[in-house]
Parts: sequence; structure tokens; C-alpha cells
Amino acid sequence: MTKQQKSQVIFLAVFAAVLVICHLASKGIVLSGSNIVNVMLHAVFPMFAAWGMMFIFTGGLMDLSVGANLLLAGNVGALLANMGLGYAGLIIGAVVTAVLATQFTAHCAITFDIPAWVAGLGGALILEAILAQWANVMAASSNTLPALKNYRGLGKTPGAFILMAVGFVVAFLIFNKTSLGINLQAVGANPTVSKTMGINVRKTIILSTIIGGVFIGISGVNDISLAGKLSAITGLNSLGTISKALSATLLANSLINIFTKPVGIVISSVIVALLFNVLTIFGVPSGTWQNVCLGLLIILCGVLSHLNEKGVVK
Amino acid sequence: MKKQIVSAAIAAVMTVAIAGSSVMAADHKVGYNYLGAGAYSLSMLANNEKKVSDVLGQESLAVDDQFSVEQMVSDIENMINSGCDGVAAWLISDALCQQVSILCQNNGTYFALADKVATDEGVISLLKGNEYFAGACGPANEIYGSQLAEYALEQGWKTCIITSSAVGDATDTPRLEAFKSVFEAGGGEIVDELHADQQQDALPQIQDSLTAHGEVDVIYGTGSDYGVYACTALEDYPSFGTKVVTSGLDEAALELLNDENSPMAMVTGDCWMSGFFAAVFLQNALEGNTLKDADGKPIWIDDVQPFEVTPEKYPLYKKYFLDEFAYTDDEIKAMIGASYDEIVTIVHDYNLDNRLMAKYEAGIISADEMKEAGYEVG
Amino acid sequence: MAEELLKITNLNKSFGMTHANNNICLTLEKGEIRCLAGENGSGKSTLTSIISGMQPFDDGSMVLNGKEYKPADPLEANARKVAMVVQELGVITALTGSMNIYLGQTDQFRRNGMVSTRAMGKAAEAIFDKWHIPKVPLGIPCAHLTMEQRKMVELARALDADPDLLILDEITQSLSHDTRKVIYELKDRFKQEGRSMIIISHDLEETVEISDSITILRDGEVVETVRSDGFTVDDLKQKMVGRKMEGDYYRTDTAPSYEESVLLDVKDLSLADGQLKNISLQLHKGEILGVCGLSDAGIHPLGSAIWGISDSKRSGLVKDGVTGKELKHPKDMIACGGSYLSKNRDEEGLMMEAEIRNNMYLPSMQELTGKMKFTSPAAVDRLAQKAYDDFDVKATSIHQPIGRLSGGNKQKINLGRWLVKDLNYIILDCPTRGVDVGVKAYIYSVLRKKKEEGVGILLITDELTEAIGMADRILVLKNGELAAEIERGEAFTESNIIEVMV
Amino acid sequence: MTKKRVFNIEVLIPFIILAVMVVIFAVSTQGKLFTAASLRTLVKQTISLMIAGLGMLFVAAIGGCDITQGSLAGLCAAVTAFAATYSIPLAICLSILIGLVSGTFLGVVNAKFRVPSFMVSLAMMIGLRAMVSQVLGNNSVILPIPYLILDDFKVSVTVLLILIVVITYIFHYTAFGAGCQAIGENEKAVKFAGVHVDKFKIGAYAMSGLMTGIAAVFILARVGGSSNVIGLGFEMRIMMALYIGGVPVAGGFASKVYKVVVGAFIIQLLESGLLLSNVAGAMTQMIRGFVLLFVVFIMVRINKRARAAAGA
Repeated sequence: MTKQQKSQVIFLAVFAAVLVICHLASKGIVLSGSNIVNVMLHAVFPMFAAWGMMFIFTGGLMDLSVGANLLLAGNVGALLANMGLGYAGLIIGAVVTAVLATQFTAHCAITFDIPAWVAGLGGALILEAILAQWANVMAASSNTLPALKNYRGLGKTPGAFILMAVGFVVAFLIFNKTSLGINLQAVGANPTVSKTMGINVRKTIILSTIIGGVFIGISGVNDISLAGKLSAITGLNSLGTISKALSATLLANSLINIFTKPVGIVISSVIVALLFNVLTIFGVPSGTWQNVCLGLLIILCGVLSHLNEKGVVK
Repeated sequence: MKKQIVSAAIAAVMTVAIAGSSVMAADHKVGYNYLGAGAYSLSMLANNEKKVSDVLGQESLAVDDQFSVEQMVSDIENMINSGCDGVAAWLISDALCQQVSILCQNNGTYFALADKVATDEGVISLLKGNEYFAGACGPANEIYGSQLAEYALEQGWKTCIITSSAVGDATDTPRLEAFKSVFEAGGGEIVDELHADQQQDALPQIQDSLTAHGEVDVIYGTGSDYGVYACTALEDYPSFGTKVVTSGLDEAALELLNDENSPMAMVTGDCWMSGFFAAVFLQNALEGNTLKDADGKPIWIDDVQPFEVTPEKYPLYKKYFLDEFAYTDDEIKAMIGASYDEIVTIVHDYNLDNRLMAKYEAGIISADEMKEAGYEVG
Repeated sequence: MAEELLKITNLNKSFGMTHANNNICLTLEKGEIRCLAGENGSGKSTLTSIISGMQPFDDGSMVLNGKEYKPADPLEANARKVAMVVQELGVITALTGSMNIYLGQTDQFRRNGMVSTRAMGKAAEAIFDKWHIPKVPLGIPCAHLTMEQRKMVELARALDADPDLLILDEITQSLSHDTRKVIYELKDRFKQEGRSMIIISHDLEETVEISDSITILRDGEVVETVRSDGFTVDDLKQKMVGRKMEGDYYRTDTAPSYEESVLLDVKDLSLADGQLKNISLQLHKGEILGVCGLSDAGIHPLGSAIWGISDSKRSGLVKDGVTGKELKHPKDMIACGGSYLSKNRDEEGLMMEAEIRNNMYLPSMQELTGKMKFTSPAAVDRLAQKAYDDFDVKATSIHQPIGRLSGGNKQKINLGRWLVKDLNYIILDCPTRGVDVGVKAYIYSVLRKKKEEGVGILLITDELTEAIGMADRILVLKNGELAAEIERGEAFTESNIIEVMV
Repeated sequence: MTKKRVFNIEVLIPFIILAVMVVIFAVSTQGKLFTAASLRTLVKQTISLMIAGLGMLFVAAIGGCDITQGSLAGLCAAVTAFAATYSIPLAICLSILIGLVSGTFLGVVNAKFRVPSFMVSLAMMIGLRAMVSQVLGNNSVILPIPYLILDDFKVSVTVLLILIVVITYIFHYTAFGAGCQAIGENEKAVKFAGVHVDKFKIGAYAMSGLMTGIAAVFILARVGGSSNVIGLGFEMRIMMALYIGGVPVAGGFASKVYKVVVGAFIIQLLESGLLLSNVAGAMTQMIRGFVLLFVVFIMVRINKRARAAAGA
């Protein structure tokens, strides 16, 4: 058994133990079948968004427009679905929108040399504004952004779980088992080595942001399927939309020595969903202490995973 | 060099675009702000405010506060600077009302409070003493809550989950508190009170709570967004007989109400008409007809009553409230220059039944339509 | 006469003002093992990186197997069967060994769109089998591998090109004795199969031992190419240093000269990770104390540990000899007139993007702080200008960003900014690394001047000649322990020192 | 040999952009933006942004990331609003103290425990916002009238000017400021030069928190009382101000106080100018997005060329 496998076993054992304790303390609610389904269902959205961010961030593009992007994508998808295109419209609409949006920021960053962080901010402003403008136009005629009434299977059992399984397989395979994924990881870790090894850095980043865009689009699909509608947000508050997904991404980063990223994201998305679920079950007030707990969890994981950090940390 | 030319060209285009969009002023320019773009209820409020200016053929300026309080103050300042003669302000807290009152007094700009009205006595008296204060109009938020609580008790519902926006929200808090006190006084139990910072967090919260507490009799959504989320959440609990009550007469909620399979049991609201009334007060003030009560205080209405839209009446509501406007252009024009008492009567008479009857009597709605909706006419 | 594999004629390469390679001519035969020798900054690494396609050359020509050879990137070099293990490149720790080996070429293992880990693993294993390299776990992220195992991964990566010409840049220094043997066997096999190798090694004995011929470079030029048979390490050294031994490059006196008083007192210095074990030393006034050792002997951690920066916990006592104060943090030492120059100038010394002025300012931040914490920009300018002038830095002005100044100029800035201060002692870790001869001589003259002024200098160096040429005493470290202390005089010879080192 | 400064053009860019914007808006608002009243409002609107930006400058200089400002300002404002009903000076001190504590905490976790600052500050952003709701609950506080003196133009601008002078002093005329900038260039080099890098980093985050605390005092004066949404999106506006002013994302010696000041003005000018030009609603945000990208693009290009010309 390698060191990594050992850590995995230990981690999962601790995780299971915590769950069992919570289960017992909650008098058998936490691990009940229905609750597990419930938690997993809530984990799907942050998971897809986090996978999307994984493909975008790993290459070094810290693109914060993801939240605005998925809101827009979900709405475009719903629009097409409601126009009679059904699931095909929903998925294609969302995915194409999200891919275009990621390409916009990616090209701002790579082609025009705008720092990725700024490109993300600019992109978020623009994407939010597009959706808000759309909502305004609709409201002027007493209409709303498209609500998804039918075709919501991808937000429910079993559709959401099939989606999750497919998403996991695809994310895992692309990230770990394709040249693109391998190159992406190399580019993210060390652009100089990658270039020396003949990797086309630019192409790698662009391609992986396209894949990231697909995942972001699907996360929009899942979100609007789950909730039925996605409202527009302005003032860069779309960042809040992805706060759970960002949390999951950061937690997955701190698990990187135990699990590869795609797996780590599954686990940490479930942890985040579980955190809110368990706290609700224990009667911790939502909107206040629950969020404080999430903040503390992230800091704690950060501290634990950087105990032996020697290098420069920004 | 090429780059400089491109930059210059872009700058020029921007100048032209921006300059071109400034329209020449009509007699009165009215500014109104809204918390943020995108939310349906906020947009409806803003639209209702705009309606008055549109009907009167006057210029208006809508400003998006980007969900920021600081921005709200800045936006009102900017509206004043941009030459607005009057401002219909949507203010998130009493403190802001005080600020805006001072601001408008200093600048000699008329203002009215739309939808969110101050509750603090000190602030109210400050406002009422301000010569530029055109009046305030807001919904009876407590009634919103208590009405639904009474309805829930009537149905014999005993357990309830409340789902709501962030803690301390100015609209939701009075609704929530009123619902809670009435419901608990009537022997009901609030098993959980949920607050979502991000609207879409409401759904997982409701589901987590349903798992934690099992089946409850009713879920109260303080706004229709939350009511709709509650219905969506319940789709995953088909065995539960939980019902949903909510406020906010938007299509999504009402269509759920129409759907027999949906748990939505009651939707109330006033179609965000307080924004419209506030704009009417403001226009009156701008015309030199500041509406004042017998004591010489500006008009202050904080109890625009919610009404229920039943499934039978929904088609009429959709057609004559949403697609068209609750008041005809002529009615609106007649409101300018009306007396205090007349306006108060108009506001207090405002509800679904009265408006539909009025439109029926004006010949806009046919008798058949009215009968179909359950009205006994003709 | 054997067939020619590679012929380089009049190759030139310069970085800014530095001529890294100057009219290089070199011919390599098939089956020949060639070592490149030369001091730091003599242009070895530049030459090998040009041959392996990592950087382009300015002019000249290369002919490989009778055809013109001008690789645009390492992949093209690989296609022409030229591969290199680069000294400081390393592996991507997040990826597995086999992924690292096939990085950039993973497409060849595509099965139905996926890279077949199994096929790739097998192919990687096959390389290890084919060339008899010690096996390493290839299926786990390289983060879990030792440095030596990672080097093997890099070697396998190079060997995958089935190279006719393999270039090894400083590979042996990070390898254990056993693994070195593997490299030697690999070399023999190359020879048999008519393949060639270019090896760079700092171990001169090794250089003479394993090579067929040696090309000696100095200041970017080829001095001579010699057959290794009958050639001795001493000959090699003569050639490498050449005329540099003449003149006043180094000290000419043969006796130690320093005062009694101790400036810096180190007792039982250890690092928790075992890189240093109970080192005690005393640096005297006006003394140059050389520190030598193999690369893993702990000479570099010694410098930074005394300075007060170390990755693992430091124990023992570092005391200022004059004040008797204990020195725990670099700041304490600065307060006592101490300073330190890291070996890794670009990473741990200079701010490459920043103006010369700001780099000059860094070590004197405390001194220039006046009342109310005020620092006068004019005073900073003055200080920077003084160091700039004193050390004859060649740039447009103190406001030029360091960027691509030559190594020598960078080192002048790096050293000068400390030496403008009123120092008691200075710890120098490889101060002449990667600088050209002129600057090197200049630095030595500065050090001698400082010595005369009574400054104590702890001179940590990879180059024995430097230590012998400059030091009053030399401390030899081995495996983190103090192995010997040799005074300037009769015993001050390389062979004596090397005997202790190895 | 001429001793020409290399980055003259870089110094000028933010001002040029500001000037271009002034010209555009002078035309498009038909002069409305440049009446005394408008200008005064413009300055007032920028105050809190600028104050917090001056704090964030330190974090930006070390190349770190602090996105807690919004939530932190919210918390400071909430507590201050309550405290102001007892004692105004106490309330102000409390706000500054909370800011300082929060910033120091972020700094310690980042510098000592080596957790990336984005991670810590995201966690704190979530947690602090929740604390705001917890502190305020369903209460709302209206500030006593004397507190509102802080919203007076003369008072607030005086404080702002003093703060700009003080921060300029700290940032450009002390070892601490230079150290922060140097850390952004090459943290290791600074460490090996014998500087207490950790202390400087903690100091930088503490400055950011402290200035956010001061900014919160003025935000509160502007809003007139407590609100649970004070500061929402504030951190993003600050960041935009910094970047549009030319502060580099990676930090270093190109970070300057004047860039924050100019950047904050540009941001506010954009918002107010568009509004005064009758462009309203979501369109303003879209324009702001494009302007941000365009300005940063121009800056990156010109700097690159300047550096290339300097042989760097």
C-alpha cells in the first residue's frame, strides 16, 4: 500500500467516523437513505461548478466570472428548452453560452495579456449585465427570465445522479487520462518545464477552458433544473452564487496530496453540502452560524494542509 | 500609432453613444432607484414607478443600486445632480430615509418613499416636517404575515417552516415576525426559520430542514421566490402533504397556485403597486399639489392591503394587472391634481376585486370574463 | 577514424552584454563520451542547452549526422535523436512518473481518446528495463519520490528518445554511489552501440575517469579538446583555470593572516533534518574562512543557517563575537554588522523586475530609517548611486530594472549593496557563481580589500581553487559534519582537501 | 549618459485615462458632472472606496489577496452603529479595532500558517458576513445626528486628505512600505535580505483591515444607520479601483498611492458619469466591464513596451 493509499484510507475512515457520530447524535437522520439522497442532490451543483473551475483555474486562470457565467448559461438553456427544444435546447444552449463566456475571459487573459484576475472581474461585470439587461427587458413587459417548468430531470433523482456520474467519469478521464489533462496539470505546475517538453501552453489553456466552460454550462443546467429559475444578479454579487463551489475547490486543493483533484472535488462538495445539512439537522441557525462554520472549516483545512509548507505562499 | 488611433476611435464612439442616449428633458424628470437588476419584484416596483412618468409623457431615470446600500445614497445624489426634479426612493432602512430626507432638503428636490417606508417615529416626524417630502406609500407588511398566518390556522395547520431572505431584511422581517406571532399565538409551532443569503440557497435549506424535521403542515415563504422554491423543494418529498403559502403575485407563484398538483395553497400581494402610488404622490408634489392631510402633514400610507388571487381570478389578474396596468392611462392622469382624500380613497380601494369591477364598468372587461372568474355581474 | 556525429562550427550566443558562447567549434564522434569542463560561467550549460534545442543560437552552424541541425525546441532535437537531462529543470510533482516521462508526447498512448495509463506505464517500464536503470514507482505522483528517483525519471525521459547523443548536465552530483555506477554502465553501453554522450560534471576525477575526451571551456570559449588517456586531474585544472592563476587573481601569500579577535562564534550548530550536525566555527577579524564540501555535504545550508534562515529547526548557538549577543534572526546579525549572500542570486537575492535602486536599498532598510520611521528617497538614491558607482555596475542608470543584466552585473549589485554598508563580517555562498572572469577578479580584489579592512569573510564555495586561492583557513564538511580544518600553508592543496571531502 | 527614468509613461497612463474620461463625460453629461455640487458629491462618493483602497494597496503590494473588505466593513458598521448610541468616539475606535483584529487574523493565518490568502479571505468573507447578520439580527439602528457630521463634505474630505498623506508616508517613505513592495517583487529575496517578512505581511493585512475599519465609519455615516447589506460587493469595487489605477495584480514597486486615488476616481467617475449621462441600469455595468478590460489592456501593453525599451 502506498503512502497515498494509506492517507486515503485514514481520511475516509475519519470521515466515516464523523458521519456515524453525527448520525447517532441526530437520532438516525443523517445517514438515512432519504437524507443521503438529499445531500448528494445538493452536492451536484457545486461539484459541476468546481469541476469547471478546476479546468479553468488549473492552467493559472483565476477567473471569477464563473458565477455570472453559469447564471447566464442556465437561463439561455431554459429559454431554448421552453422554445420547444427540450433537453437538447437546455443543454446545448447552456453549454454553448458558457463556453463562449469562458472563451471571452480566457482570450482577454491569454491573447490580450490582461491579468486573469482582472479579466475575470471584467467578464463577470459584463456577463452579469447581460443577464440583468435581459431580465429588465422582460420585466418591462411584466415577464420574468425563463422559468424551467418541464425538462427538469437533470436536477432530480435519478437524472441528477446520472449527470453526476457521467460528469465525474468525464472530468476524471479528461483530467487524468488524456494528453490535454496531463498537459494542463503540467502547465499549471510549471510552464517552463511544459514549454521545454514541447507542450503548446496557449492551446492547452484554451482547450481546457473550453472544457471548463462545458462543465460550467452543465452546472447552470443542473442549478436551474434544481431550482426552476435563476435570477439575475448585479454588482459582482454573482460571486456569491459560486461560494459553495469555490469552497469545495479550495477544500479539494487542500486534499490534493490525498486525492486527485476530480475526486477531491466530489468529496469536498459532499462535505460542504453535508455541513449545511448536518447543521440544519442540529438546529444551527441558517444564514448566520452555519456560514461561520463553513468559514472556519475552510480555514482549518487550509491550516492543516499547509502545515509542512515551506515555499512562498501568496 | 495604430493603437492610439484605435483608442481615440473607441473614445469617440463612446462619447457619441453616451451623448446620444441623453434625451432632452420634459417638464419633470423623475428618478427612481431599485436595489438590483434581475429580481422580478424589484423590477415590477421600478416599472410601476416608471408607469406614471410614461403616462404623463415625462422623462424618468432608473438607477440600479447593485445591491449596495452605499451605492443607494450615491445613486440618489447622482439622480439629483443629473437634474431630476423628483426622486422616488426605494430605501433599505430607516436610517437611509433620514439621510435622503436631509439630502433632498438641502438640494430642494422632491422625493417620495416607495415600497419601503420608515417605521421609526423620529425619522417619520423628520420626513413629515420636510417641505420636499411628497409622501410615502408602502405595503402593510405585518398584514401580509398575519393574514397568511390566520389562513394557515383556519386550515388547522399546526407546524410550519419559514423560508426567507437574509436575516434582517426590511421587507421580510415584519412579515416574518407578524406571521410568527399570530401563528404561535394561535397554537401553531414554527419548527424552523431559514434565511438564505443567496436566493438559490433557499432550496437546499428547505430540503435539509424537511429532512431534519419531517413532514410539516405548511411552509411560509416570505416572498414569492421563496414560496416557489418551497414548492420545488417539495417535489422531492411526494409523500408529504405539506402546503405552501406565500406573498408576491408573480406569474410563477400564481401558476403553481393554478396547478392542482402543486402544494401552493395561497398567494397574496398587491402587485407592487405602492411604487406606483409613491410616484403619483411625487408627480402631484412636482405639480405643486403636495398631498397633505388635515394636519398639513404629507401623505403617509403604510398599509396597502394585500389581496388574494385565486385560481379562478388568475386569468383576469394576468391580463389586466400584469399584461395591462391596473389603472388606465386616463385614471392615472386624473390622479394628478387630485385631493388628499381622493388619493387616500384610491389607495385604500385598491384591490383585485375593485379594480376588476372598475374595468368592467368601464367596458374594458367583458361580462363573460367576469362571470368566468366568479363575479356576479350583469 | 570514426564517423562524425556532431560538428559545431563558430557557434555564438550572447545574453545582453555577456558572451555566453564565443566561436565554439566542437566535433563529436560516434561512440565518443565527451566531458565538458570549465568553471562556472564558462558556457557549458549554454552550449548543451543549445545542442538540446532549449534555446536558439545567434550564429554559427551545427551539423548532425551530416545534416544541418538547428533544433527549434527539444522535441525537434529528440526527433533527431538528441536528448538531455537538464540540471535544474526537475519533474512535475503532481504527475506520475510515466506521465512525466512522456510529457508532451502522451498522444502516442491514446486508445479511444484516452491516454492508456497501462500502455504508458508499460512503455515507461520498458525504458527502465532496456537501459537497466534502477526502477522507481511510476504510477504515483512524483511528489512522493525521492530526489534521486526523480532524477531517474528525468533520465528515462531523455532515454525514451533512443538518443544517439545524450547530454547529462550535472546528473551525478545528486546521485548515490550505487546509482552513479548505473550511469557509468549506461555510458559503456552507449559506447558499444556507437552512441555518444556529452557529460558535464563538477567532479573532476569523474570527468577524467569516464570520458574519452574532454573539451575545456573558459569564458565562453573552447580552450582545448584533449583525449582523456594519460590526462590527469591536475592537467585539467591547469587548463580550466589557465592564465587565471597568474596575476593577482588570487592571493599570493602562503600563510594565514588574521587577527585574534573573534567576530562570529558558532557552536554546535545543527539542523533538525540532519543537514548539519554539531558544526562549530569561529570567524576572526580580517579572516577569509573557506568552507568546502561535496554538494550534499551541507555547505550551503550552513551559510543560511548561520544567517538565521533554515527550512528545518536550528539548534546550537550563533554568537556575535564583539557584542556577545546571540543571533537568531538575520535582523540580529544585520544589527551586528553581518550580512549574507545566497548562492541562488536570482531567487534568493535580487528582485529581477525591480529597479537597481530598490535592490540596492533592500539590505539597508533599517539604516536608512530615520526619525518617525522616515526614509528619505534622496538618501536611498544616494546610497544606490554610491554602490552603483563603487562597484562599477554597467547599466543605463540606477533606475533600470535588473531584468537581463549580465550575471556579473547582477552579482556586482548583489554584493555591492551589502558592501556599501559598514560590515564586520559577511557570509558569501558561491559569490562568483555564474559571473565572467573580469567580474570574478574584481570580486576577489574587493574581498581582499575587505579583508585588509578587518572584515571577516565566510566564503562558502563549490570551487576548490577559489577557496585555496582566497582563504586563510578552510573548513571541509562531509555529510553535514565538520570533517577537517586546514590552515593556509603547506597542506593547502586540492588533493588534501578532496581527500577529506570524498 | 542620460539618467532618464524609464517609467514616465507608466506614471502618466492613469492620469491620461482619467483625463479622457473627464472629456467624454463633460460632453455626454452636457457639463452636469462638473458643477460644484456634482463634483462635491463625486468626491464624497469616493471617500470610503479610497480609504479602503489605500489599505488594500498594502496587500496588493505584497501580491496577496484580501476579499474580506466588504463583509468586514459590514461587521464594523453593524457594531459601530450599536456602539454609537452610547458613545461616538468609542464606536469609531471599535470599528477600527475590529478591522485591525480581522486583518491581523488574516495576516497571521496567511504568514504563519502559510494558507493562501485567497482561501483564508474567502472563508472570512463568508464568516464575517454571517456575523453581520448575527450581530444585527432583526434590529436596525439609526445613528445619532452628531455622528452624521462625519458625512459632512469638509470633515470627510479633511480626514481623507490626512489619510492619504499618512498612507503616502507609510507606503512610500518608510521601510515598512518599501518592504511590502519588495515582498511583492521577490519574497525570498526580501527574506534573505534579513527582513522579517512574516511581520511585514501581517502588517500589510492589518493595514488593510484597519483602513477597512476606518472606511466603515464613513460608510456608516453615509448610510445613516445599520443595515445588514452594508459593504456587499465592496471588495470588488476596491479591486477594480486598484487595477484600473494601474496597481499590478502581482504587486511590487509599481504599486503607488496615487494609482489608488486616481483609480477610485475613475471608477466613481464612470458610475456617476454614466448615470448623469442618462445611461442607467445594467448597461452602466456592462460599460464599466468593458472599460476595465480596455484600460488594463492598454496599461499592460504600454508597460510591456516601456520595459522592453529599458532592456529589461
